[in-house]
Amino acid sequence: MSSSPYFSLAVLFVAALAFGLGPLGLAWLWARFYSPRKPNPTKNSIYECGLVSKGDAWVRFRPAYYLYAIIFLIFDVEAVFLLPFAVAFSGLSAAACIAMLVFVLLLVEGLAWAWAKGILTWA
Amino acid sequence: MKTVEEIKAAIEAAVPGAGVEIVLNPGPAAQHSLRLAPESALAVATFLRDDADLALDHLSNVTGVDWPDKEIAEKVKVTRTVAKTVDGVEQQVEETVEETRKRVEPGCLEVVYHLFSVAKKHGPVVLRMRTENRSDRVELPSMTHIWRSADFQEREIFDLYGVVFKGHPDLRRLLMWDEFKDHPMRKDYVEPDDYEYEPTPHDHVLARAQEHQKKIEAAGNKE
Amino acid sequence: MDENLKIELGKQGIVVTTLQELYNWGRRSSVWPMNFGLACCAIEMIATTMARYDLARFGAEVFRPSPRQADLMIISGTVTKKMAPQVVRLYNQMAEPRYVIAMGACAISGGPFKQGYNVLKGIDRYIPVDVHIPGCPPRPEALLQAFIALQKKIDGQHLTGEDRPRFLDAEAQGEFPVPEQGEHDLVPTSNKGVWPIKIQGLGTRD
Amino acid sequence: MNVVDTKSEKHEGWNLPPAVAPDGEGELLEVSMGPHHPSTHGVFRMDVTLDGERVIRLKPVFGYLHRNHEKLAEGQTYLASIPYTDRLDYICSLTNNWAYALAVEKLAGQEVPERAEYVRVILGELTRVQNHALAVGFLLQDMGASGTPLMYGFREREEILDLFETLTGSRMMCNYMRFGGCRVDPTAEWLERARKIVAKLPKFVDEFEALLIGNEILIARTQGTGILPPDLAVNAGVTGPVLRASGVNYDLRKVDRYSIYDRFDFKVPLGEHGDVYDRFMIRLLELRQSLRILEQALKDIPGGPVMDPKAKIRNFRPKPGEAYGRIEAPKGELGFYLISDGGPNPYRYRVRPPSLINLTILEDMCLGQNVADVVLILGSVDIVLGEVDR
Repeated sequence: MSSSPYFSLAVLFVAALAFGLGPLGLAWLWARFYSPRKPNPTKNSIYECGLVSKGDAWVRFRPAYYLYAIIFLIFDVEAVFLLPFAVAFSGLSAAACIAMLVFVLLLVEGLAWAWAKGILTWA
Repeated sequence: MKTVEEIKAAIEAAVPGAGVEIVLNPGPAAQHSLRLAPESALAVATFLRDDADLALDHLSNVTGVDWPDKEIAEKVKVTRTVAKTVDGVEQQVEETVEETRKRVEPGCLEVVYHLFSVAKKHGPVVLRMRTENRSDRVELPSMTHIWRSADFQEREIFDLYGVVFKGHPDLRRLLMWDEFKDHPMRKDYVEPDDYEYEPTPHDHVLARAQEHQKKIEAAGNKE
Repeated sequence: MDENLKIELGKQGIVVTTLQELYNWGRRSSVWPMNFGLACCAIEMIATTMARYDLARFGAEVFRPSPRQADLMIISGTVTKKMAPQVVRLYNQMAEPRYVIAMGACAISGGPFKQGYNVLKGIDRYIPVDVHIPGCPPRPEALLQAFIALQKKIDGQHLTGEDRPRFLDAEAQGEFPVPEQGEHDLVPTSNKGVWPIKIQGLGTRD
Repeated sequence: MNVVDTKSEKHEGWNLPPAVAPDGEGELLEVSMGPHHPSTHGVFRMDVTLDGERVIRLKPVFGYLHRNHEKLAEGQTYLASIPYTDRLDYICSLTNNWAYALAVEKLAGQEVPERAEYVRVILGELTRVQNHALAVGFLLQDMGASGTPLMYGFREREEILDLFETLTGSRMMCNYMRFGGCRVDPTAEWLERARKIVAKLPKFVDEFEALLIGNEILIARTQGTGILPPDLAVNAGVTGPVLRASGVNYDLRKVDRYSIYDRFDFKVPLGEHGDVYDRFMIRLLELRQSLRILEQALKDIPGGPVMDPKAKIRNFRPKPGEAYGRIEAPKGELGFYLISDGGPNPYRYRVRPPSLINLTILEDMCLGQNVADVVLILGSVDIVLGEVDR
C-alpha cells in the first residue's frame, strides 16, 4: 500500500488539512459548550464611529469603482498563473516561455487599451 | 494706532446716526472699548473693516458676558410732607429723610468683539454690544457676513449664553447636545443633581450630599 | 501535579499545563486594545506605544480602530456627557471577552473637571471597569503596569464554577443600556447592575 | 424664546462655503467621520455627504470634549486656573501657561524679570519644536505610513519632555509659569543639557525633511489639495502656520513684539499656494527658526531672579478692569480675555482657541476633494480637542 509514489503526498495533504481544521474544530466545540451566545440589539447594531448609523449604505455608486475592481481582478488572476511559471521556468523549453509570454502580452495589451481609454484616471 | 476717541469720531463721521459711546477700562491694561447700538452695528462694523487707515480685517475674539440683575441699595434723599406741631401750631413741613431703597438694575447679556489689523499690524479695537434684557429680548445682529471668524464663536455664545444672532447662517448649539435646554455659562445656572458618593464630604460638598439625600428620601416615600 | 515536579519536567523539555492555563495564557498575551483616545491621556497612551516605552513587549501593540476586532478598551481621557452614549455603545459593540482600563483621573471620577456640568463623573456609572489607573495623565510606566495587572487578572480567571468571568456566564449582564441625552442631564444617570459598585465585604455604598 | 430658523441651508454673503452640486451619477452617501475615528486626532466629528469619493457637504460637530474650562475658572482663583490651562492644548502646555500668565500680568500691570523672560522664550520654543515634530509625524500617519515616521517625531519629543520633567516636575502638564515669572530657576546643568539637545535637533529636522521632500507619494497627495486663499484666511480669523502657509505675513512674535522676541533675529517663513504641502513645509521651516531662537536664547540667558520679588501669589486680587493678552502658540494666536471685578476669582475668563477658529474654513478647503484628502486637510490644520472644545 505504501509503495505508490503519491502515498507520501496524500499523508502530507491530510496532515496539512488536519493542522488547518483542527484548531477551528476545537474553537467551534469550545464556543458551543463553554461560552454562551449573548446577542443583543446594541451589540448587533451597525458600527458608525460610535453613533447610531442613519441612512443606508446600499447606494447606487459610480461605475468607476466597478471598472477599477475588474482591472485589478484580471491582473490578480494573472499573478496566480504566473506563480507556478516563475518557479519552474528555468527548466522549461523555449516554446513554453513563448506561450507564457503570449499570455502576459495579451493582458498587458488590455491594460494599455484601458489606460488609453482613461479608465484608470479617477473622475 | 488711533486712540478710542479718534476712532469714535471717525465712526460718527462715516456712519451718520451711529450710536457709539466709550466704555473706559479702569485696569492697567487700559484697553478702552466702544459700545455700539445693535441697530447700526453692522454699518459700523463694515466701515471699520473697509476703512483705509483702520483696516480692521481680523476679528480675533468674540466673547459672551453675562451681567445678571443687580440689587443696588441707594441712599436717596426723600422730601415728605409731615404733619408736625411747631411751637404749638399744626403745620405741614417738608422734611428730607435719608432712606436706602433697594433698586433692581435689570441685567443684560453682552458680546465683546476684539478687532485687529493684519494689513496695518495694529492692536486691539474692542467693541461691545448689549441685549435689552436676559429673558426674552436677547437678539443681536450677527457679524458672520462681515468677519467669517465670528461663525463658530457666535454659535458658542448662542449655546452657552442664549444670545440669538439674527442673520447667522447656521445658528445651532456648538458645544452642548441639541436636546439640551439650559444656557450653562449664565451666572444663575443650576447644575443637575448628579451628585455621587464622596468618601469625606466637607462644606459645600457636604451641603450637596445632604440635599441629594433629602431628594432621595422625598423620591423614596413618594413611590 | 506539584510545582517542582513541573519545573523538573520543564527542564527536561516537557511542558505540563492545564487547559485553563493554556487558554488564559493565549488570551492575555495578545490583548488588542481599541484605538480610542479622548484627551490628554491619549497622547500619553500613544507615547507608551512608541519606541521608548514600547507597549509591544506585552503583546498589545496592534491598535484596532474598530470595536469588532478589539478586546480591550482603554478609556484615556475625560468622558463628557455628550460622549458618554458613544462610549457605552462602543463598549456594547465590542466582542466578548472584553476588558476596560479606565486611564486617568477623568475616566475614574471626572478628575480635575469633576464640577463641570458636561463632565461624566467617572465611566464606572455605565460600564464595568477592570483596571483603574490614577494619574493626570498617568505616566507611560503606569499604563504598562495596568497592562500587567490586567494580564494577572486574566490569568486568574476560572473557566467553570461560580466566579467564572462574565462572558462565560449565560446569566451575567450582557447588554449595558446606552444612556439617552435628556433636557438637562443624561437619562438614566447610571446603569443598574454596574453602579453602585459592589465591593466584596463593604456592601454597596451610596 | 423665539429660535431662529437654524436649519437654513441657503448661504448668502461672499465668504461662506460655496455649495458644490453633485454631478448626478450616483446617489449621495451620508456618513459621519464620527467621534471615534482614527483620523480625527481625538473626539471630533464631521458629518460628510459624499458623491462617490467627492465631498459635497461637510459639517463639523464639536462638544465631545467640552470640559467646561471657563465655568470652572470662574469658580476658582486666578492661580488655581494655571494647572487647568495645561489641559487646554495638552500637547503644548507651556505656551498655554505663558499666554494665561501674560494676560493676567497685563490685567494686573505686573513686571517680569529678565531671566524669567529668557526662560519663557526657551520653553515656549521647545514646545513649538515638539508640537511641529508631532504634527508632521501625524501627517505621515494619516497618509498611511502608520507607525514608523511617528516614531521619529516621538523620539525627539521624549528628549524634550525629559527636559520639561527635570525642570517642572511633569512631562506634559508643567504648571510652571506664575504671574510675574516662573516657579523654579533652571540650574546650569539643565541649561547645559538643553544646549546639547538643541545642538542635536537640526540633524533630526534634516532627516524629516528628506522624508518629506524626496517622497513622490507625499508630494502627489498633498500638493494642490485643500487650498486656502489668503483673503478668506484673514477674514476667517485663521492664525498661525495655516495662515502663513497662504502667504499672509502675520506672526505675533513680530507683530506684537511681546516678551523679548525683538532681541532675537529669526525669519518668518511664508508659503505661496496655501495647500497641505505648504502647511507642512512651513512647520518644518518654523522648526528651524525655533532652533535658531533657542541657540541665541540659551547663549545669552542672564542671571538674576526668576520670579519678581514684589509679585503677590497668595490672595492675588487684580483691580477691576479687563485685559486681552495673546501669544503666538504653535497652533496660532492663543488669547486670554479676562474681566476682573476686584475679587480673587475672575468675573469672566475667556480662551481664544486657535484650533477652533482655524476649523471655520475646514468645509471650504474640503469641498470637492476626495474623502481620503479630508483626513490630510484636517491633519494639516493640526487641531487639539482640549483647546477646540475647552
